[in-house]
Amino acid sequence: MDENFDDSTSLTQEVSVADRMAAEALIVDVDGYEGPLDILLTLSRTQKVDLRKISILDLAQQYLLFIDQAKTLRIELAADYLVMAAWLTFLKSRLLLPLDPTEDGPSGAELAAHLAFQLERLQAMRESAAKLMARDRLGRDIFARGIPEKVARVKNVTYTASLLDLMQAYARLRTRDEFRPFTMDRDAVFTMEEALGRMRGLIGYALDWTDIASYLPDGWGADPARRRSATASTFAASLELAKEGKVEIRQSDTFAPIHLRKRDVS
Amino acid sequence: MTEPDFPQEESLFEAPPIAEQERMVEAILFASAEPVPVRELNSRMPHGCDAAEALVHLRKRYEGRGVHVVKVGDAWALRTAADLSFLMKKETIETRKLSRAAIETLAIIAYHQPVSRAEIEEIRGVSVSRGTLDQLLEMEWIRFGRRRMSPGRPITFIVTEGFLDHFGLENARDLPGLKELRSAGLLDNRPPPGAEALADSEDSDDEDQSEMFEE
Amino acid sequence: MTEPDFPQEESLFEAPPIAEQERMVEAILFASAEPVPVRELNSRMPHGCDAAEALVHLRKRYEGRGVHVVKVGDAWALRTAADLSFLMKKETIETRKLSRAAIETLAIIAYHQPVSRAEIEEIRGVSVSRGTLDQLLEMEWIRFGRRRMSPGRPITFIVTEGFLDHFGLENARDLPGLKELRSAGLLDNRPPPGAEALADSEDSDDEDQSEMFEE
Repeated sequence: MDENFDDSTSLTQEVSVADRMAAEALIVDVDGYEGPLDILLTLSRTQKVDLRKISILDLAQQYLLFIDQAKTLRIELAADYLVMAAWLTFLKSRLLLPLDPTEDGPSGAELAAHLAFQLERLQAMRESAAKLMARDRLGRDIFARGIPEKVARVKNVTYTASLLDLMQAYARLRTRDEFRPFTMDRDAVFTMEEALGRMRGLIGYALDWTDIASYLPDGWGADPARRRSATASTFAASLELAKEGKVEIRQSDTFAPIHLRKRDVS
Repeated sequence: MTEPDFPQEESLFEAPPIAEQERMVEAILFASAEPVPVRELNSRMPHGCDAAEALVHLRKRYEGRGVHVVKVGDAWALRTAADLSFLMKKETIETRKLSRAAIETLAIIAYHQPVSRAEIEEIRGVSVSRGTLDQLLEMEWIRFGRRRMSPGRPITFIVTEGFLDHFGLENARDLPGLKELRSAGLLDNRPPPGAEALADSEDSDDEDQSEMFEE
Repeated sequence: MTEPDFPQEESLFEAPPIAEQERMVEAILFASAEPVPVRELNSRMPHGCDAAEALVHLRKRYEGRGVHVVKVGDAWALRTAADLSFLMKKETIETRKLSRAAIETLAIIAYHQPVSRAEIEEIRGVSVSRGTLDQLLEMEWIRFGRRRMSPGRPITFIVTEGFLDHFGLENARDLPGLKELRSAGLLDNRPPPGAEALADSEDSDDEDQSEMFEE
């Protein structure tokens, strides 16, 4: 970095013809450059020295000149090119002015050294990228198997069960009957709907008074529970039919048989 | 990337040595997406090469190896040795819990063996699918037992040694009885009334396990 | 077709002889276009096999042949010898032309990995377009690495095994000129003077490229 600084002291403000021509050539396709660092790297090549020995002050000068020329030619430059120009102007002043110990921040030499490092690093990355791309590459220089064989994926499923699972399953089976959901036991129930249905079919023939007991369905007379249910529903059905005006009901005495007959519809 | 830029008619250049030709055939067969006919090998290799001869050498070199040089119609290809085809499988082992239907069926067979399919269905209250029994047979946890001497002579199922091994049982009689299941808290209810009736339905001539549940 | 389903502890079955293991590795590598990790070789081969040892033998066997056994990261593959590329015009795959930005970004990631987007931009001096990184990600040459433990926890980029495979590298340490770049200090993360904050952004616990090559 001392070299940079020494070089800069001997720099004249005049730029050589060759430099100028190089800079002009750059302007032609400024779009082809990838940012200020790229341009700086290209400009640095005109110094024809090792990047480590480059004069940053010269380079800054070249860059500023390049920006000026671009402006004269009314080439629109992206903001970062102008930011770099401003920064290089600052750097230039730092490099040229004697060191002011009261001033804060890094010295001009430090800043210049870092810029040199950045350029060298970018250059190194570009060379490495080129070396990488020049390697023997798969699909171009070296080749993989042309007929790869499919690897069949075989899924082996093993089933497991523990003794506890087995016992629980068995216990579940053997106790299932006890957990039958609650339902009405309807074996001995003759519903009113059933009785009504039965009687509607029969009352057409009840021209004379008939005991409603004779309307009990077959097989419901023997078992007391069944008889009870059938009697109740038949009685309820008779009342319903009387309400509808289809039959007449009479009972001669308490607990006497209940008779019904068809009511003539006049 | 260098090109074999000697033209066909030029015989100034000698054909590469046969070992080199063998390498070439090897690389072409390896990288080609399909079997390669000899004439294509020759057209791709430098002038003066004899692919057919190189193939003879290459074929010999791969004898007994994991890969063979094989003829497919008029063309040549490299193929995995047939005895190593088992390597072309990637095995994954997945452990799954036995389905509820299977574990119940298995439990019934274990506790009631020998037991017919109809009996299993009667105990489970639902039909037993063929797949469930097949699965248990395939796992070698159950096998066919003797035929019943009853009408229709139904086949029965019994559990296997493999079953006993898996569940750490000496024999099926070691299975905990209903009483033990109850005292273990697996059965909190009084024995269902049908339990004894079912035991009675077992054939008397068969050595069955109904007595296990006698309390 | 038998499966090596005997468990690890069982030593009843001896591993096949090493020559046989070599055949197996050969068959598996031949069958695959992708590099096969050693652990997969071992899992597909019978119990007791040592794929790593078999690979040493196999690699030697293929020295100087038309096809080579190459190492790609932790995996192995068979690839044609580079000097025979002239025979392979038919197999050549037209790779998408990469932009200069993409090529440089790729190189920066390879040589500086793990590297954040801000660091790539710092090195190139321009912003990295989303499309450039997307393209490299899509080609599976780069992938996301760990997040930096620095403020903002930026995501980092690293190169993939596919990258190594494509460029014929055993591992990222084999990148051309890496040692020279390192000793020249060009891979150091050197913050701009007066920007201490950036220096802190470097992880201390990250295994990064610069540490990987400490010898």
